[in-house]
This record gives sequence, structure tokens and C-alpha cells, in this order.
Amino acid sequence: MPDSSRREIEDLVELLNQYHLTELELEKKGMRIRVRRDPAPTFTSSGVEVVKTPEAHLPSLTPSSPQPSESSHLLTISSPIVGTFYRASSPDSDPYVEEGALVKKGQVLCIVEAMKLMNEIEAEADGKVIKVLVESTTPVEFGQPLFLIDPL
Amino acid sequence: MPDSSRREIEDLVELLNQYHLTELELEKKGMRIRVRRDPAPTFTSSGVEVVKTPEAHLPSLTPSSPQPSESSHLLTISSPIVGTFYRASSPDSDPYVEEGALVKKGQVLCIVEAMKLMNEIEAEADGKVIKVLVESTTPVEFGQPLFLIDPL
Amino acid sequence: MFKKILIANRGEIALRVIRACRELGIRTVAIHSEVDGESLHVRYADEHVCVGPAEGSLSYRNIPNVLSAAEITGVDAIHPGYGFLAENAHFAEVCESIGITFIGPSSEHIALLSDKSQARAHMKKHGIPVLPGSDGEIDDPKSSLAIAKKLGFPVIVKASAGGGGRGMRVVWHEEDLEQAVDSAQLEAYTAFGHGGVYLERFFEDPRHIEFQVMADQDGQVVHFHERDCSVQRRYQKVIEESPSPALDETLRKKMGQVAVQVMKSVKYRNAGTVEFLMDETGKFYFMEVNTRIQVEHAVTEMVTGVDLIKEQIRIAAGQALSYRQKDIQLLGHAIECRINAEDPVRLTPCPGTITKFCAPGGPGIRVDTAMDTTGVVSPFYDSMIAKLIGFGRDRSEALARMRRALDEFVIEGIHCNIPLHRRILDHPEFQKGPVSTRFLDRLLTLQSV
Amino acid sequence: MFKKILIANRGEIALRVIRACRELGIRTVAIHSEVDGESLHVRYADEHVCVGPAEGSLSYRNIPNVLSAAEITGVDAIHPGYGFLAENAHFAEVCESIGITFIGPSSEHIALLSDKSQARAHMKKHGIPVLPGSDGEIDDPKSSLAIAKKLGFPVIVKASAGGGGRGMRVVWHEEDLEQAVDSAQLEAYTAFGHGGVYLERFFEDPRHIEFQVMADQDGQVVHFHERDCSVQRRYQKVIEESPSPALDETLRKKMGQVAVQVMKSVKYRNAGTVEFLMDETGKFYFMEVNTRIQVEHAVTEMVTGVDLIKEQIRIAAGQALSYRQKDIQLLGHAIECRINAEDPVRLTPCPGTITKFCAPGGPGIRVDTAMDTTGVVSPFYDSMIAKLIGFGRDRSEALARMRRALDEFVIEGIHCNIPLHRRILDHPEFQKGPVSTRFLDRLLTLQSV
Repeated sequence: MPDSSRREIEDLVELLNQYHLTELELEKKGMRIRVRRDPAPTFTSSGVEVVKTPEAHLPSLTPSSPQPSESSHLLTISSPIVGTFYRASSPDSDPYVEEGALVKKGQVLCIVEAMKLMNEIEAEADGKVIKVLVESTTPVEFGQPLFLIDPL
Repeated sequence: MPDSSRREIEDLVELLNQYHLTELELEKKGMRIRVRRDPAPTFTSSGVEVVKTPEAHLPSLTPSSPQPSESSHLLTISSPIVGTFYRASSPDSDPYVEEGALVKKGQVLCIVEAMKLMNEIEAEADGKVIKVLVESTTPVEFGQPLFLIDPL
Repeated sequence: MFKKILIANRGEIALRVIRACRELGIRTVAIHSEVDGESLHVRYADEHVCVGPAEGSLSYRNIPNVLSAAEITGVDAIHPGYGFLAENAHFAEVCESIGITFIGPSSEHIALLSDKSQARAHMKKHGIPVLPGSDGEIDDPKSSLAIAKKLGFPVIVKASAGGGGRGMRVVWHEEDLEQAVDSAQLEAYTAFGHGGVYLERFFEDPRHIEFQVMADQDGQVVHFHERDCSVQRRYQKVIEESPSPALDETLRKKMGQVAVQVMKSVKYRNAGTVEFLMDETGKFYFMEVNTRIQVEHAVTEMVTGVDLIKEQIRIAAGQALSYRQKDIQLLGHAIECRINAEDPVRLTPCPGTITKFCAPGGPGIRVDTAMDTTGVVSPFYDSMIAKLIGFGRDRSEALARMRRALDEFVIEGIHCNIPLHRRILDHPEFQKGPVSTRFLDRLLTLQSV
Repeated sequence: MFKKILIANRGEIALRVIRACRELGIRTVAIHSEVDGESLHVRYADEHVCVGPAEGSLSYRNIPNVLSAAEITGVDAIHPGYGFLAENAHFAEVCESIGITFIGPSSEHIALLSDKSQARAHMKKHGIPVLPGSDGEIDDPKSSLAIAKKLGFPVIVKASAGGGGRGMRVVWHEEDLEQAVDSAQLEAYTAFGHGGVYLERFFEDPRHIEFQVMADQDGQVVHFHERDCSVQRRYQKVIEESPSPALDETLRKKMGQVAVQVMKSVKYRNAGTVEFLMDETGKFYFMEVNTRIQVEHAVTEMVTGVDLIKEQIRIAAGQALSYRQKDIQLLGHAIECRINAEDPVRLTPCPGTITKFCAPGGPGIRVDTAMDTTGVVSPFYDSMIAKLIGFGRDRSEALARMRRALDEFVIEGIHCNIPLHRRILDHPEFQKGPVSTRFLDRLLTLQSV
């Protein structure tokens, strides 16, 4: 695909984003433009399988806040620091939480170790742990999603 | 399926993924692009205002033939060489042709002097001189339009 | 030699260090803020770690996150570039304490030399010519006035922790001194967290001459000749060149020796710059030491053929200097223009999206940039788009190259200061030779009148 | 000095000459074919004239149109670049006759030296070591065989008017000689309009060493040291470097003196290259003189700091050489990779549209190209996209720079030979040092088996 087409598509996607459209159609020369916006969506909460870490947006002038995941009512707990992710307080201990568990706001979900300091990461709301996104002992960067929580 | 089509499709899929789109349609040549994202998150925002016309054509691989003029039945007589354009055989003579004149195929229309040689430029068809495009004693480059002829 | 280096920076200097590492066969880790994920320095590095949101203080200057990134990627060393953490003694100290090599001087060097008043006192003690001024910081108005009178007006009030013109006041008359000291102290405190100021005699038309120096573990010190950075706007360097048109061979040699003596007096290590102020008669005075690699290091690289960043890395890894003083020759003349995103009228930074970027090429031209064929100048960081450096057999060839290169440079979508550079390079006074640090401000004042 | 110069070429060399002119303050006229109207060389020039349709023979090689373009724009001089009309003695002669300076040697020099067999004879007469071979052209089979036997097989049949490997045949056995001569004559006649051929002893593993020379009106001749162009594929240079890893200081000096002697023997003027073939023992033989600036001149510019194009222009304008032999020093090491649009499997040119072009930068890197951020490699002209030149303090630094620069180079939409360059630079034999002209063909044969 020529870069020009790619750029064209990216431009349209940008407009789509900017004006929160559902659909945007463009024909050239004779010029035909179609824009469409669907009413606010409703959808079912179940069956979330993969939520990729939201990366790769074009360099933007404004700080990108973590994207709402497809099932946007889910809460993403991201790492506020750079370090190593641990699901338990020690190798012999049980994980702080398992998938499916109910957690209270302020409850410790995991530890991110940075500079030999153990930083406890807490739940930001009451809810159910839908997914643990990172394996224990893995390095994590700033803003990396760690848990998906379904708030109660 | 040719490899190129396959690559094109893969490119589109990549864009689809990258921008979390639902639908992406591309038609070539005449250009028709359609992007769509379902379901949209909720928000408020008002109408689309600007859609920039896409530009960007690259230098082409094929030789650019002299553009057909607006009235495309007209015949353009272009300079086959680089040199200096003269409408008459000498400063004292009358021009070979004036606008409005009827000319015969093979009739001398002007001279282009190159390297001290006088090159006579002839009409390529019978017709009427609609326009003399260059002033006498002006340098002309290869392919530069000199006369517009309305062929009979 | 190091196996893997983290580059605690962004933009062109991050690329510059990555390039040096690749040439040395060292793996690289880029750090980046949330808005820089697609930046060229991230793409060029072998690994990358997001260290925080856009604001530099929360990402590139965020010491815990930067060091954690170094730990989780297992690097041996950190190159700080310039700006951000490059002259942060605390950062260098923590690096030392956790066994990661900080590619630069020791934390003690940074601490000593970043206190301008203390550095001044140290150099004076070691017989280095310093500007006539107060012994250390001043505070009570009475003694300040006595000192100022002894120096003779005009005098300049400078912040000990200063830089970039902040916490500086020129005082022309006795009666203005007290208020100038107060406001300089306030500004210094606000900007640097330390309000101490000192006094120096003020020169109206000085030249800014600095010597690039490099020192190794064994105490070997070599200088790479001078850079003339007199073309400044509000204390910000705009154009740098080497050699300086204001020096002759004798003076160059003498100042080079003093620069080496400065560094030896503090047992310096790695790359640093000794800045001098020079008056019209060729008298020169120590001003300060920059304890980092500088934006304008490329000028010295072009004119000496030396790769300063690779030399920094080698020295930090414990190797001896690979050059002796006699190896360092001026091979011609080099000029650098800092191309900044800048409003052409108000001369203020104007960030935005560059829709087309195409740098000049051909003989004698070097471009250091983090732009691709397009790019973004973010409002969160400094507004430099590229460094354009031209080399020629002599100053006139270097000037001619720079002018044709500026004409070739394509930057679309935002305003930049290329027209300003053209004006400077076309100016008879600049073409003739040495100008003072007030040349550009005068030029711009004339313009705006 | 000239006021206005017409550049009778396209692509990177046209840009190269325009840059030199701008630096000298000379106005420029670009010529272009109908497909090149949007090219960078047209945009960079002050004026431009279309001289014909896409086919080179009807435009860039079209002598009446090129000269008419020179006349209607009123230029003082024409720079032919390389290729097209650069070694056309007739063109140079017509320029001379109408009072337009041809920037290069005289038409007589071109005529004499473009006849390889005649040049050989001339040099032999002047005591220059030439390859053992026939005295002049051969024709009857009997005497040819006698000469070949005396030389000893293998021998090589070469076209007097030859170049680029055309009209060349290596003959390993007596019985193949007659047919080889016939077919070489036929090919030479087809390619050059002159079927004359001569015989030389064939060396299996020679090195291609050439000396860049410049001569002025006053008979001053200076050489700029050598280039090693042994990395070739089917007689096409792929990588060039300077200095040659095959020469030591003594040999360099000796060959340089011979190169100067060659040029003095014909009272040469302007830029030229003396090509030598060298065997494994360091014995060297004159091969031919190229009477033009060459693609690879940039290698010499990088390693000596000299601007050869500006020097060409100055000399053509009647000025004396601005360098003496002792001024010409090797400041380090330079390597050039010719980046061509090339099918990676069949290794044939593959023109097309470059959708994204972003050249590497940073220290020690020079790029000469006519590409913008996008571009077209036209099927009508040669397939070179860019010249990438890397400079370092020594060969190993230059190699490291080239490798990282090749990694940085972004060329999208079209295949090119960057992977091939990587393979060569990564090859232990090349890294070790001197290779013969058969190195690359062997490498590629091994690959394809």
C-alpha cells in the first residue's frame, strides 16, 4: 500500500477520533463525504478476552491518558512507577489476588519493586478482578496496565 | 491471490488493529476510503467542519505529454528543440502567421533558432491559428507550446 | 567496556548517544514519556521503557523511575545527555551508590562546579584569572554596595546556582543595586531553590569563548580547542563556531592551557567545558565549568574529527584518553546553527507538528535531529528541531556551506528560526569576524524599532 | 570567475555541482527531460530548461539542445558531471568553439585518453608501467595468438573504446582466443561504434586502486591520494574507500608520483583519475585515465577535506590550484556505499517509486542524493538512489559508522541493495582489509549455489 494511502487513512482515523464519529467515508475527485455517528453504545460486559495494552498512537501533543478498553466500564489498574511486578509479598506466599476475586478499594493487589523498595499497588475501587495482565516477576513500565477490575 | 494484494490486505488489517477500527474500505485510482469504528464510546461533540482535500502526487514515471487544453480538440504545436522563437524570418519581415489565419499542413509557422541555425516549424495539419502562445525573440524549451491550431 | 547503556534523555542528543553506542557495539535502552512512545530515539534503541507522563519532572527527570528502568533492563551505565539529569549531583551520586556508571564527572565535581560562586573562589585560589567580583555570596546591602563601588559600575548580580540568564541583573547605577540584588535573589530562589547571589564587574561587549576538555581516570587532560558562542539571544546560544575568529594562535594556546589547568585543579574526569569571558583586548576570565556534554559539542567534533561521545563512554569505562594534546588539530572551520521552532515575530518557542522535514546534505554538512520525514515539536520539551553544522577549509567556506544548507532545509507546518540564522550569516559584522555577546540582541532591537 | 553555469546532468551529481556553485556565488541552470521537471536538481537551480523527452539520448545527451539551453540562458560554462556528455570529446570541442567553458579537460585530452589502446601506448612511451600486452590494437588471429602465447594465458581482450566491462573477454585457453576476439570486437562495435580491441595479461586477483588528480592551466599537478575500488560486481563499483588498506606509505607515495607523472605526460588539465591494477605483491600497472569527476569523488573529499567540484570550477575559470601536494593529508578513513534500486535476488536494477526516504545523519556521515522525502527511480536513467559516505579516524571507526548508518537508512516502496552492503561490511574478509576485484562476485556465487 502506498504511503500516501496510508497517510490518508491515518488522517481519516484522526478525524474519526477527533469528532468521535462512527463512520467516515471519502471519495475523491467528484468528492463524496459521508459522516456518521451512532448513538451511545450499549453492550454486554461479559466475554472480555484480550485487551491489548493500548500503545501506538501517533505522537500527540497532549498527554494520552490510558485508553478506555473496549468494555469501557472496566477499570484498568496501571503501574504508577517503573519496576518489577510481584503478585505476592514473597515467593512462598499466595498471590494477593486471583482472577475472579472480589476486592475492596484500597486493598493491595500486587507489589511493584523499584530501587529495592516494595511499592504496594492498591485497588482504586471495589470490584471483581477480571484479569491479571502481567505475570509475576516481570518488569513493568510506567502506565502499563496490570489488572482489569469490574467495579461493583 | 497475487502477493501484492495479500500485502495490501495485510496492511489494512494492521491499520484496523492499530486504530481499533471496525471497518476499513479502500478503493483505488478514483480513491474511495471508508473507515468505521463500532461501537463508539459516548460523548458529546458537534459537527464535522473541515475535510482537507488530499493532495500529494509524486513525480510520475511516465513522460508527461503536453496537457490537452481545455478545448481538447485544439492542436498544440510545441517546440521540438531548445532555442529562440521568432515569428518572422527577419526583424523587418511580417510574421509568418497571425492569430486567426488559416494555415495548411506543412506551412511554416515560425522559426526556432538554435546554435545559429534557423529551424522552421511547420503546421502539423490544416487549420486556423487560434493563439500564438509565445512572444517573438523569446527563448523556448523543448516541448514548450507555441501555437494553438483549430484543425479543419 | 559496557554491555548496555541507558540513555536518560530524548531528542537529538538521545539519538547521538545511541549512534555512538551502536558504533561501539553497545546495546541501548531508551527511556521515554507517554507522549514520546513513537519518537525516533525509542525506535533506534534496542529496548525502551516508559518512565512517566509528558511533564519532564515526572518522566525524564524522575530519578526513581529512571533508575528503576536502568535496573529492570540491567544496564551497566547511564548517559545523561544534556539538560534533564545531566548536572544533577544527587542523581550521579545515586548511580554511583547502586553500581551503575554515570557517564560524566563524579557527583562531587558536579556539586562543586554547579555552585558558581564556590567554583569562582576555588579557581581564584588556584591562580586562574576570574572576573573581578565579590568573594563568595553577598547578602547585606551595605557591604554589597562597597564591593560594587570598588569594582566600579556597571556590575552584574549573578545567582550561584544560576544558568541560562536566570537570577542575573545588570546594575548601572548605585541606587539600583539593592533592588537588583533583592529581585535576583528572589528569581534565583524560585528557579533553583537557592537564592545566593554574587557580584562581578560587568563587561559591555564581551565574547563568550569556551574550551572543550576531556579528562580520564589517570589524570590526563586534553582540550579540543575553543568554541565561540558569542551569538546569543537573552543568554541563549544561537550560533557556535570553532575556531573563534577572535583568537590568534598564541591566545588559543594560552587559554587552552588555562582550561586544562582548571580541570586539573579539581581532578576532573570525563567531558566538560570551561567557559571564559573575553574582553576586546583579549583579556580573558574564567566564568564557569559545564559538567556535561553540550549541545554544541558537534562543532568541535566536526573541526577536530574526534567523536566526543564515544570518548566519553570509553573514559567512563575506565579506558585512558585515546588522544594526546598534539593529536588534536583544527582541520578547518565549523559553524553550528540551532534550528528552533520559533515564532518569527515574537521569537518565542512555537511547538507544533512538522508536516514535512527534509534536511540538507552534501559535502561538509552534518545534521543532528530526532525528526523523521515528519515530526512533532512538543510543548513539554525544548523547542530545538535540529542542529545544522557546516564544515569548511576556512571560515568563509564554512559560512558559504551553512548559507546554502539553510536554503536547502525544508521544514513545513511550523515556524522556525531559519530566517533569523540567514539574517545573522548575511550580516557584514558577523561575516567580518568576532562579535560580542550583545551583537544579536542589538540586531534584533534595531529590527523591532 | 564564472557568473552562471549550466549543469548538463541530473540526479545527485547535478545537485552536487549546484551546491558547489551556490557556495561560490555562481548562478545555476539545470537542464531536464520531460519526466524530470519536478526533480530536486531542477528545484535547486536558479533556472531550468527542458531539453527533450525521457530518453537520455534525446535529452541529456542531446548536444544541440543542451548547447541551445546554454545559449538562451547565457551561461559562461557547462559542468558535465559524470556519464551523459562528460567524456564526449566532440561535445567538449563544440563548447570550446562557441566560447563556453567546458569544466573538465580539453577535447584533445578526452580524445587521447578515451582510446584505451592509444593511452596505453602513450604511457608506455613515457616510462609508465603498463600491463604486459599487445602494442596497440590487434586484428589478425595469427599474430594475436603469438602475442597471447608470449604473454601467457589467461589473457584479457579489451575494447579500445571500452568501459564498464563491455567488449571484454577473459581467455583461459589458446583455442578460445579467436572466438573471444571476434565476439569482443562485435560487442565493442555495437556498444561504442568502434570495434578495435587489444590484449593484456589477465590477473586473477587484482586490486583496483585509483588516484584522484587535479591539474591547473600552469601545469601544476596535485594528487589527492588513492581510492580502493576493488569491491565490484561485473566491473561495476559497489563500495569505494580511501586510503586503500592494500597500500603502505611507501607504495602510496610511489603510486601518487606515477599518477602525477601520467597527467604531466599529457599536460592534463582539471580533474581526472588515474586507474591502476595492482597484484598481490604490490606491483602496479597503469590501466586508464578517467577524464571526468567520478561518482566516488566524495570519498576523497571526506578523507582530505577538499571540495573537488569547487576546485574544478576554479581551475576551469583559470585560477591556479589552491592546494600544494603537502597540503593534501589523509585525515582519517572514508568509505562509500552506492545505494542502488536493486532486486535483492536477481541483483538487477528495479526502478519505482520511493514512498518514504529518510537518510541517516550524525557524526561522520555524508549523504549525496537527489531524493526528497519521497522520490522516483526512473527506468530511463541509472538506478543509484544515494551515495552514503562514512568518515572515521581509522578504518574500523569508518566501518562502524557505515554499519549503523545503513541500519538507520529508511527507503520504503522499492527494493535496494542495502542488504548487500550489510553483507559486505559484515564479511570478515572485507573487515580484515584488502580484497581483490573478484571478492564480491565470489561472495555472490557462493550465495547463489
